[in-house]
Amino acid sequence: MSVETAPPSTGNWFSRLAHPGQFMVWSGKFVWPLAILTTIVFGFGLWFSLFASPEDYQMGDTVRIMYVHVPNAWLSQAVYGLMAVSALGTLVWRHPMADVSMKAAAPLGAVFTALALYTGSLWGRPTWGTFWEWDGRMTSTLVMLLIYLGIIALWRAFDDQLRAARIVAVFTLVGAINVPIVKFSVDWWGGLHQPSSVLRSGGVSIAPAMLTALLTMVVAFTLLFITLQLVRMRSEVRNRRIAGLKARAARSVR
Amino acid sequence: MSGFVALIGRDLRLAWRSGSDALTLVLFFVMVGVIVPFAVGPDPVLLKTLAPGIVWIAAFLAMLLGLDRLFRDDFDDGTLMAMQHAEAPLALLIAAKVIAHWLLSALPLLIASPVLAMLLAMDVSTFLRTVLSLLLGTPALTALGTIGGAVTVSLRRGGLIAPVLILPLAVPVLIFGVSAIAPAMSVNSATTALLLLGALSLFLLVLAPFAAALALTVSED
Amino acid sequence: MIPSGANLQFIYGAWGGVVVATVLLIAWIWLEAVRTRRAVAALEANLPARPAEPTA
Amino acid sequence: MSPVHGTPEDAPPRAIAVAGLGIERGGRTIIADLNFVVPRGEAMLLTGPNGAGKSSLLLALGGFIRPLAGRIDYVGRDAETRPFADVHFIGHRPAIKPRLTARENLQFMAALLGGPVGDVAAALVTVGLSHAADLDAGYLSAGQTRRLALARLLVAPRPFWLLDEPTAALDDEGAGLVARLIDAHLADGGVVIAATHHDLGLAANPESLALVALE
Repeated sequence: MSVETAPPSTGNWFSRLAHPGQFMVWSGKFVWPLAILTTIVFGFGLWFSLFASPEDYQMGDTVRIMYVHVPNAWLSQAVYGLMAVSALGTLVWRHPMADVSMKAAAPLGAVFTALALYTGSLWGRPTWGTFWEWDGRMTSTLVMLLIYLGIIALWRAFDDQLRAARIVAVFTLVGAINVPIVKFSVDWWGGLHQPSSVLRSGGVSIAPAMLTALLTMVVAFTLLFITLQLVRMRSEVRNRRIAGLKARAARSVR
Repeated sequence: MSGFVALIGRDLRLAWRSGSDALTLVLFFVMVGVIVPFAVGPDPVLLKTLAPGIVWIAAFLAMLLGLDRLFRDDFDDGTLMAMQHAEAPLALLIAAKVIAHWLLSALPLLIASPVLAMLLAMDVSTFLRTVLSLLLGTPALTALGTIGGAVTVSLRRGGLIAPVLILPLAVPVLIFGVSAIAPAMSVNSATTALLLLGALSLFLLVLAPFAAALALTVSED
Repeated sequence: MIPSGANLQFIYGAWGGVVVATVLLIAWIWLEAVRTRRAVAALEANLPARPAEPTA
Repeated sequence: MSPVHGTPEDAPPRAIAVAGLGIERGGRTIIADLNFVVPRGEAMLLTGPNGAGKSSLLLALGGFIRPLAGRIDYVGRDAETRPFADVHFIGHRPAIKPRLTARENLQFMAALLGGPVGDVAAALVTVGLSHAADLDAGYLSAGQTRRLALARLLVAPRPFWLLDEPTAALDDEGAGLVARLIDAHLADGGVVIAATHHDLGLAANPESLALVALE
C-alpha cells in the first residue's frame, strides 16, 4: 500500500490535516522551529538548575539530579499516555497517523524511562548506599521500562507493519489500563518493606528558584520529545512509502 | 562445509533483521529476575544469597523458552527438506544451528546478566563466577534444546511440550551451574562443579547434532 | 556556583549520563531521518514505468 | 559429484528405477506394487486426481517417507555422493525466507546444496527476477516466489529432479520457463519426475504415469 499524496476530499480539516501526505507537508515546517525553541529552553533550564538555584538544606547539591530525574520520570508516563491515545486513534477513529505516532513514540518512551531509572538510582545512591534499591517508585519505573521494551519487541515481531499496528494498539490499551494498577501495587509493596526514603516522601522542600528550574527543565525535555517524535513520525511515514515502492518495484514489468 | 557457514550466517542475519527474538529472550530473563523480589521481598541480604539460583533459573527458563523456534520456521517453509538434501550431512548442519542458537540466545543473556546482578545486589566476585558458570553451562542447554526442538518440530502443538520434555534432562546443568557459584561451597568443590558442568556441555554438544538429525529424518514429513 | 560537596560524582554521573544519552538519541533519530529520505529518493528515482493500476 | 554434462555415447547409465513400490499415508495404502524406470534424458509426468498419491510418491522418491514395500534405486549414483545430495526436490513449500532478499535466499541455497558454485546472478536472470534481486523476498508475489524456488535448480546442478507441481502459481510465461528448464536438463542427460495437473509442453513428449486413487 503506498502512501497516496492526494488528501481525501471529504472529512473535516482534522482528518485532512492528518493525512500522511498532508502531514509530511505541514510537519516539515515545524521541525526546525521546534528544535531551536527546545535548545533555547534547555539553555534557560541549564542555567537555572546548575547556577541560579540554591542547594537543598539537607542534600546539598545532590538535589540537582532532581532536575534531570523528574522530567524523565514525567515523560515516561506522558509518552505512554500519548501512545494510549494514539492506540485509541488507530482502533476507534481509524486515524491514518495514529499508528505512526504510536510506533514512533515507543522507543522514545523507553529511553526516557531508562533515563528516569538511571538518574533515580544515582540520586538515591548517596542515601541508600547501593545503585539499586527496591523502592516502590523506582520499581514501578522498572516495570514500565519492561512494558515499553515488550511493545518494541511486539512491533518488531511482525513482518507486515500495517497489520501489526492494530494488534499493538490493542496491547497498548490493555497496558494503559494496567499501568495504574501496577504502580499502585508496586508502591504498596514498596511501602510494605521500606521506611519511607527521601525520594518517596518528597522530603525536598521546593524553594521558588528550584521550582522555576524544575519546570523549565520539564518544559525543555517535553519540547525535546515533541521534536524527536515529529522527526520519527516523518521517518516512519517514509518507511511505509519505501515498503510500498519496493512492493511496486517487485511487481513492475521486468 | 560451505553449507555450515552459510547456515550460521543466515541465522545471524535473520535474527539481526528482526531482532525481536533476542530482545524477547533477554526481557524474559530479566523479568524472571525482577519478579523474585516481589515474591520474597526486597531485602538485599536475602536476595544476595538467592541471587546465583535466581540468575540460573532465569537463564534456564529463557533458554528453554527459545528452543521451539529453532526448527519451526525451517520446517514450515520447507528449508528443512532442502537441508536433508544438502551436500553437507544433516548432523553438521545441525551443529551449525546449535552454534547459531547459542550465539542468539545464550550470548544475549550473558550480556544482560549484569542488570540482574545489580537488581539482586550481587557482589562482583559472585557475579563473575556466575558469568563463568553460565558460559560453561549454556552450551549444554543449547544442545538439549536442539534435541527438544528437533523432536517436537513436526508436532502441531510442539511449542509447549519441548521445554517440558527437556527440563528434566537439563537438571544436572542447573545443579552444577548453581553449585559452581553458591558461596556456601568450598573452593575446590565449586571448581569440581564447574569442571563437571564443562564436561557435561562438551558431551551434549557432541551428542545433540546426531540425535537431532535422527529425530528430524525420522519425523516423516 | 558550580555544584560541589560530597556526592559530586553522582551529580556529574547523572547529568553526564543524561547528556550523553540525549545526544545519542538525537543522533540516531537524525540518521534514521537521513536514511529514510535517501531511500525514498533512490527508490522513486529508478521506479520503472508506472504500472497501470493507480497508486491506491 | 558426477558432472551432469556426460557425453551421450559413453555416458554412464543413469535412471530412477522403482520396483514393487507400496506407500501408505495416514493408515491407508495409497500406492501398491508400482513399477517404472525413468532412464537418463527422460522425464515422467505423474498425473491423477488429488489424493491419488502423486506427492507421496515424490516424497518417497526423495527419501522423506519410507515406502511400505518395494525398492527405489538411483542407478548411476556415484559412490562418494551422499545418498540424496544428487537429488533436487522442489515441493509446494518454496524454502524462501521473507526477510532475506531474493539474492541472499539463492546464495544460501547454493551454499547449502553445494556442487560447483553456480552463478546466482545468472540464475536470477534466467528465472526473470534480476530486477527484484535485492528486494526482500517477502515482497515477491506467489509466482515470483515459485520462480525463486526453481532458480535453485540452476545454482546447484544435480542429475535427478523431483518436482511437485512446478508450474503452480505460475503464468503461461512461467510455465514456459519450467518447460525450458526441464528440456535443457533432459538434454544434459538428467532425469526428471514431475507431478502436474496439465501438460508441461515439453519438447520431447514425456512418458506419463496416471496414478489412480486406490479404493
